[in-house]
Amino acid sequence: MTLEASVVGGSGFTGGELLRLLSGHPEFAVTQATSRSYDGKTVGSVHPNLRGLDLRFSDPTDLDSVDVLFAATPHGVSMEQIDEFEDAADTVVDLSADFRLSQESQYDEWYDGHVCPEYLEKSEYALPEINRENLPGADLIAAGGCNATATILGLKPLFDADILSGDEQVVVDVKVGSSEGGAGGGEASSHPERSGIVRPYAPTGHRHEAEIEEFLGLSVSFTVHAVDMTRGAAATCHVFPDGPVSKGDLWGAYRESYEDEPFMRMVAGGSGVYRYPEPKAVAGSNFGEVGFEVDPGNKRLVVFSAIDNMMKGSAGQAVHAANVALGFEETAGLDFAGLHPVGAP
Amino acid sequence: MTLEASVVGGSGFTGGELLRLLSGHPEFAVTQATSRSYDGKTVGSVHPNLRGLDLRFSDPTDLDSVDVLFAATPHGVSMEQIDEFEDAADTVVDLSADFRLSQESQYDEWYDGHVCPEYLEKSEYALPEINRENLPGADLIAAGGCNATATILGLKPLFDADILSGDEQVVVDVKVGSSEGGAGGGEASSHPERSGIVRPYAPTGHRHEAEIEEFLGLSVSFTVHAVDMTRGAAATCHVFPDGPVSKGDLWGAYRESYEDEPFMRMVAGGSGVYRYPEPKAVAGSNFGEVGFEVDPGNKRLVVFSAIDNMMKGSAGQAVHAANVALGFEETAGLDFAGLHPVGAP
Amino acid sequence: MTLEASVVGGSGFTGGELLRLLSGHPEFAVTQATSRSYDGKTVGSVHPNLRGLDLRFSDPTDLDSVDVLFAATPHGVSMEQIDEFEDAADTVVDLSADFRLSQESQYDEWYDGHVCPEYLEKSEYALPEINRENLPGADLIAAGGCNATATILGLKPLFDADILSGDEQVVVDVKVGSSEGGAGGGEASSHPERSGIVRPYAPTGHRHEAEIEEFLGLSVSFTVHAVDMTRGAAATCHVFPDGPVSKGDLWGAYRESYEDEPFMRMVAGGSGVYRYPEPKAVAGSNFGEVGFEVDPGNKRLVVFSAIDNMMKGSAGQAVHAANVALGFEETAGLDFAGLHPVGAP
Amino acid sequence: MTLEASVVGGSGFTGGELLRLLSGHPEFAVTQATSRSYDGKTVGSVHPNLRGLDLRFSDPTDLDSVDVLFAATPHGVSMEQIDEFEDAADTVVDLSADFRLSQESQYDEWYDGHVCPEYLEKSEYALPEINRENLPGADLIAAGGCNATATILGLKPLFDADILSGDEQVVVDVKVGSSEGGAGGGEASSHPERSGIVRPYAPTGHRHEAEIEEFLGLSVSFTVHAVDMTRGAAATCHVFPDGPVSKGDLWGAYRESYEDEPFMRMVAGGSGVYRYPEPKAVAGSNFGEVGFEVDPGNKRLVVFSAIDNMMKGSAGQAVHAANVALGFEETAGLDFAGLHPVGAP
Amino acid sequence: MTEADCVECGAEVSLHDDLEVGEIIDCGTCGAELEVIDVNPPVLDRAPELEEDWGE
Amino acid sequence: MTEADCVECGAEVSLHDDLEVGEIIDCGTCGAELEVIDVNPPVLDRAPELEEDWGE
Ligand SMILES: NC(=O)c1ccc[n+]([C@@H]2O[C@H](COP(=O)([O-])OP(=O)(O)OC[C@H]3O[C@@H](n4cnc5c(N)ncnc54)[C@H](OP(=O)(O)O)[C@@H]3O)[C@@H](O)[C@H]2O)c1
Ligand SMILES: NC(=O)c1ccc[n+]([C@@H]2O[C@H](COP(=O)([O-])OP(=O)(O)OC[C@H]3O[C@@H](n4cnc5c(N)ncnc54)[C@H](OP(=O)(O)O)[C@@H]3O)[C@@H](O)[C@H]2O)c1
Ligand SMILES: NC(=O)c1ccc[n+]([C@@H]2O[C@H](COP(=O)([O-])OP(=O)(O)OC[C@H]3O[C@@H](n4cnc5c(N)ncnc54)[C@H](OP(=O)(O)O)[C@@H]3O)[C@@H](O)[C@H]2O)c1
Ligand SMILES: NC(=O)c1ccc[n+]([C@@H]2O[C@H](COP(=O)([O-])OP(=O)(O)OC[C@H]3O[C@@H](n4cnc5c(N)ncnc54)[C@H](OP(=O)(O)O)[C@@H]3O)[C@@H](O)[C@H]2O)c1
Ligand SMILES: [Zn+2]
Ligand SMILES: [Zn+2]
Repeated sequence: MTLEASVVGGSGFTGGELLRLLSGHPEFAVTQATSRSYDGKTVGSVHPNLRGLDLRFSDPTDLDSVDVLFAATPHGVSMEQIDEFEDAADTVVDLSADFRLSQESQYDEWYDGHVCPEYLEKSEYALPEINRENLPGADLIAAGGCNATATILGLKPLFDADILSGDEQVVVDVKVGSSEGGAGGGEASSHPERSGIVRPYAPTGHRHEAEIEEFLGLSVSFTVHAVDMTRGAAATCHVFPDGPVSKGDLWGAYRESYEDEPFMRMVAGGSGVYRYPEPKAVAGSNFGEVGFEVDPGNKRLVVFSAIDNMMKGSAGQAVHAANVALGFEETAGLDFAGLHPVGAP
Repeated sequence: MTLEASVVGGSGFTGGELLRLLSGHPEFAVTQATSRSYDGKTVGSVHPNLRGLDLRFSDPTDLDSVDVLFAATPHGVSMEQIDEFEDAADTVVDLSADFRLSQESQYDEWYDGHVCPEYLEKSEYALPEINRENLPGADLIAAGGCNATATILGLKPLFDADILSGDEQVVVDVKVGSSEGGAGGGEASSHPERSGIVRPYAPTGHRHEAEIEEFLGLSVSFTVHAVDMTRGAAATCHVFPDGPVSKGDLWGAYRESYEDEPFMRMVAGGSGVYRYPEPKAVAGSNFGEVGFEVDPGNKRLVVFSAIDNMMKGSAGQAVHAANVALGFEETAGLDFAGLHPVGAP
Repeated sequence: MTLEASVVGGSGFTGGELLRLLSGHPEFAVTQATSRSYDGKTVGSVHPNLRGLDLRFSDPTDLDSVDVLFAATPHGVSMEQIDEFEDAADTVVDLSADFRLSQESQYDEWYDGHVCPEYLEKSEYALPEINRENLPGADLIAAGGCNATATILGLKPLFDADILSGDEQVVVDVKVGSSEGGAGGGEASSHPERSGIVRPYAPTGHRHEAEIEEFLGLSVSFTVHAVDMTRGAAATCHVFPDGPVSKGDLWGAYRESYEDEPFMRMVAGGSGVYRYPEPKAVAGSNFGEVGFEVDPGNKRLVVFSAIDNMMKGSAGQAVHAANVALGFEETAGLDFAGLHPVGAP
Repeated sequence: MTLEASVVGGSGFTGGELLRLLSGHPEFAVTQATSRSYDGKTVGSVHPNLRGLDLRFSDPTDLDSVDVLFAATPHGVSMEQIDEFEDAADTVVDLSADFRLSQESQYDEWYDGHVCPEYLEKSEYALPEINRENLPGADLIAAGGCNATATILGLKPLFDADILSGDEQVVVDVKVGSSEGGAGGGEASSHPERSGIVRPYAPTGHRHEAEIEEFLGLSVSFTVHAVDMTRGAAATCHVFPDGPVSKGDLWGAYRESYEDEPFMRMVAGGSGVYRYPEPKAVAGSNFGEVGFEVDPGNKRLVVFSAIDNMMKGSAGQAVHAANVALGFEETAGLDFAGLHPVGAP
Repeated sequence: MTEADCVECGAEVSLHDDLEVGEIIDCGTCGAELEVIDVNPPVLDRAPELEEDWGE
Repeated sequence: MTEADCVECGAEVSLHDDLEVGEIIDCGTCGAELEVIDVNPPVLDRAPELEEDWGE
């Protein structure tokens, strides 16, 4: 029996991904996609890949009753409208930062406070690799931030295997594509100014530090660069563990954590062109790649992690979490393998 | 009941697409992928998106018996080995130019001759939009050239609707991505030399002119440019019909030809960012987009056509044709919608 | 003795190029650069390559007296302010379309009319390759449109050599980069939407047809595509002359027209990676490349032409014309050779 | 009086840059450019921007006598041929790693040993910002590695100002363009495989660590990623100093070191699109940009540094050093400002 | 849901039930902006063209 | 230095002094590969075309 789903913020980038995924999902039927700016227009007029979809945007003030409501709105919108969302749907999956952290104080520190902190306790972080056991039956699910997701996926096995405890020094140097900024975009994201760049866009103080600290218990030195691709987030974690760690230890740790994960791939050496994680190897798919190398001279581990920011880093993660929450096949609707070759997807 | 399929030339670009499509196809199981250079290596070591596939390349001299053999080898290879291919499989689908034309003399004129002209008569051109009725039961199928496919799809409705008869002047100006050259590539396709280009790579005399003439009965002035994308072929056809043609006439013609086609989309104006066919709107998918505009002052029609060269332009077309030939659902294994946004896929 | 120069519209793309060229020019000193939005800010805050320039933007309502005023404002601005410009400077060089055509009626047909048609007669088209003899002493100079410039440079030798007379059929298929749209840019020119494209942005009816007709006496079938580069305009002219033309005839014609031109290069075959004109071979420089091929089967000539839209296509052309007008060395300030390799400049 | 200069390895990427710079240099005349593969061909057939240069490649076994010989050959070539080079020229400027380090043991550790260690003592490192005083009169000059140059330029002011002493932990995460690999290139640098990437190409153990240690006395944790641009190297240095450091301290340190440097620019905040160093802001020019931010929460400084790998990172640095060595104006031949906007240069 | 033919391309445009005169909808096939002229039965006409800027 | 006319494009091609019959040089204008047929005076002819692969 198909469940009905709606997407609030359907004209945005992650909203478009949700519409693509849900309309190809065996268990869902999309009944509503909202947009204030494109109210009344076909979904295909904004998302050309969805020209085959017979659906028009409607206004978010008039929400259909559905089984699952996905919200893909900017930070701050969902916390204002959570009561309407909960009225309209049994399950709410939110892609913004509004329900990711557990404490109101974190929102005071990293964001501009919170208007309904009582929801923070009941919401569940979407990333199944770290929170699968709490998802079944959850009715408020918060998809992770894309840079945080890449980082958490890269580092988590080191905690699982007690290679890290949380006090170590970790530098995370992230490279992201232009879709991370969402649709619209000003001068800095115009094609002439943004193409071909390596641009430090969050040198320090990126809000995703809060999320990483929340879920790994680790304070990281975090810097984000914009580079010339549209999809993709790649995190390079420079890790300084207390004692010596061999590459065999690392393989053991990562296999232990991810061997049975349907969307995690380990890539750490070998031959060929693609020897470490790369965003373009997973672009368009819900896969995450992790890999690593040891640097004994500097007592360092280097961990690489790559995802598609709009898939594993948001819409894909949201659908994956919904699958777990609702008891569906975990990979339902998420079976696209990605492309090869692919330019800058 | 699943059919067994093999891919000769599985380490190449279109071979990789075939492996991706066939391994996700409900009616096929891939049993062999050949490569001389990567013999014994995993398919995923070459095609990183297929790391999940449990298959290793094997040598093409030792072909498995299968139901369907797909060949994705350079021009000239299949005609040398067609007997082995036919021995190994009930149905052979070839992606090269070796069996596209019907006359040996055409191979003498445009290629370096043909070693088994007796097969030319029995082979069927794969493009269902122009040859659907002859595909069921075919046992040798020749997938079209990507630039020819883009051109034929763009112009065919004008012939169907008697707007063109074959004597008119038509200039076809094509723009293609780097995957058209296949894996490997020399200095001209190295990243520093090939990025950011508009390079006239076939100013005149492109071999696909033969294919277009064969299937449309039209001699076209054909020029191909390499541009900075990896996937995609876009044909701009400048057409000079005998009498005046309105935009309404064109809508009528294109709807008549393509309304019921599962993979054809018409895009010709409207609002939004994507108003005419664009390769990135179909990248990764088997869709073809066609559109048009009238230029009364110059007595010209401009027809735009966009495909993914490795999908609708080869591997996708091949699978589509196999679906028709074998009586499967036409869209089986070809349901990926494409991505939005997407950079230069 | 150095002349004083100002740039109205100095915060824009071509205005930035003018500032770069003029500040490195041996005969000019830049005294003013205007911008309403960046009034008071350093030039380097907008154009990072000009961080070394000690100059701040000022408001265009308060123009310095200078020897030469360059205007790089959107269409329509210069015609409104031409009296102020003429008051402020002895020589005005305008980069917009406002003074390119000679008849008011052309502005009625192609633009939104003209407010000071009396200036049309006295203004001189900047392109020295077609109007050198009229530039010395001119006091109102109109730099050509970039797509028109590329086309005119490509076709002019065919007229000089009587290969074309003006009645022939010519299709011009242009490919341009994103800087052609100027700074700012909306959703269609955001990086995620604009990267990797082949987008028909002016299928028919492009205003530059008027300019081409004005200077070549030829009505062309003109279509412009946006492709993934920032700088560059490449025109492919498909030409159908009356009688047969050999490649030797073409070499003769092009050498005759351009052999002594300091900024024109002929590229038509040969070996190596760069065998025909390519925008990236001239990017950043004031060079224009032209080349050709014959297609006897289709009674066609194919002419290729490539320029940097912001150099030979506007700011460089403007400085070149000013050099001629003022009696300077033609190449003064324009000696940058371009780069190799270069990505998508 | 003009000096004669030759370029060994003139068909390569940095060799092409040397030819461009030297042929536009007021004090040099280029008399020879060698290439074994293109012996006899015009320089312009390989470097399209130099089509105007009347020079043909000749064989490196037959070296002209010149004042200055620039060698732009792969590592290992110059050390084999240094005697011939010294015979042919008074001054040798080498762009390879062969004479950068001072100890034979370093070549044993990081490279494959050295065949003429006696030259190591007399050679001078080219980077004027750290070695200006030793360049005048030097007759063997070794241009730095591009990634090392970016890193050294970023960190040096911290040493000058005693913010770092050499024992601190420093992570250097570098992003580079495709020209760093030189002309030619195999499958990994083909356009389809290399475009749109964030690829960890030297996760650990990069040879430039040796150079950084040699000149800063600092052991760094070094990782290099290939990203989608052709020119450019951007180093992000994550620095953990012993005590607290304010942004004011940093401005003081960097101004102290670089205020009078003709090619160094400080960019650390402000408004506009370009707020920190970016390779595309310096592409094609000899400028280096450095900037920084403080992260008190993590007791970290983040230092950004950006250069054009083929200019400040090799050919430009070489010419700059030659200017200093020979007593020319430091900026002679190096006055190109770079471009704005520019795509992925 | 009712339907009407697009005046630009002739394709069927599906219309929602509470359609109002003056409403502008786009055709899913050709993208044309269509104005609802009448509702019962529905009649569409090409909406007055907004000369939209479209980059470049 | 002597000179000869390119047989492809007609431009002057500058020739070095120790020119030998059979040598192949490219024309700086059109890029054509030219074979030295005679040296005194120098005569050039189009070199036999090597069907060079050029990507795609
Ligand atoms: N892009 C990514 O890679 C990424 C990754 C992880 C998480 N996220 C998060 O996902 C969310 C969506 O991001 P995005 O990149 O998809 O953004 P986007 O492209 O800007 O789209 C935002 C969407 O929300 C709608 N919207 C905006 N304000 C609204 C309001 N007040 N009420 C109702 N709808 C509103 C917009 O449509 P109208 O204005 O027409 O209504 C649009 O459909 C954000 O919270 C973002 O942080 C994004
Ligand atoms: N790329 C496109 O967009 C496109 C579009 C339409 C049609 N096509 C056609 O599709 C065919 C394949 O193109 P591609 O781009 O995929 O080429 P490709 O990337 O170069 O791959 C060629 C494949 O064939 C194998 N191969 C080469 N020579 C062989 C031989 N003698 N015997 C057996 N296997 C051999 C290669 O592997 P090993 O060398 O390791 O054996 C490789 O797997 C060509 O005929 C091409 O014209 C391509
Ligand atoms: N881009 C090209 O490749 C190209 C090629 C050939 C010709 N052109 C022509 O060159 C001109 C400039 O193009 P662009 O691409 O450089 O445009 P742009 O980047 O948009 O710059 C326009 C400049 O004009 C200023 N401006 C706008 N309205 C003004 C007004 N009413 N009064 C005074 N200043 C005004 C703007 O600054 P403020 O708004 O801050 O004042 C800005 O500095 C256009 O006419 C264009 O058609 C451009
Ligand atoms: N690319 C960069 O960004 C960069 C930056 C800093 C330093 N460097 C260093 O600069 C040097 C050149 O780098 P590149 O990128 O310019 O390399 P490249 O593009 O590969 O060029 C190498 C040049 O050397 C010639 N050559 C090769 N082997 C030779 C030999 N045995 N004898 C004489 N000539 C030989 C080649 O021409 P023929 O084979 O035709 O003779 C070619 O002209 C390298 O040492 C590199 O490490 C490069
Ligand atoms: Zn319609
Ligand atoms: Zn010639």
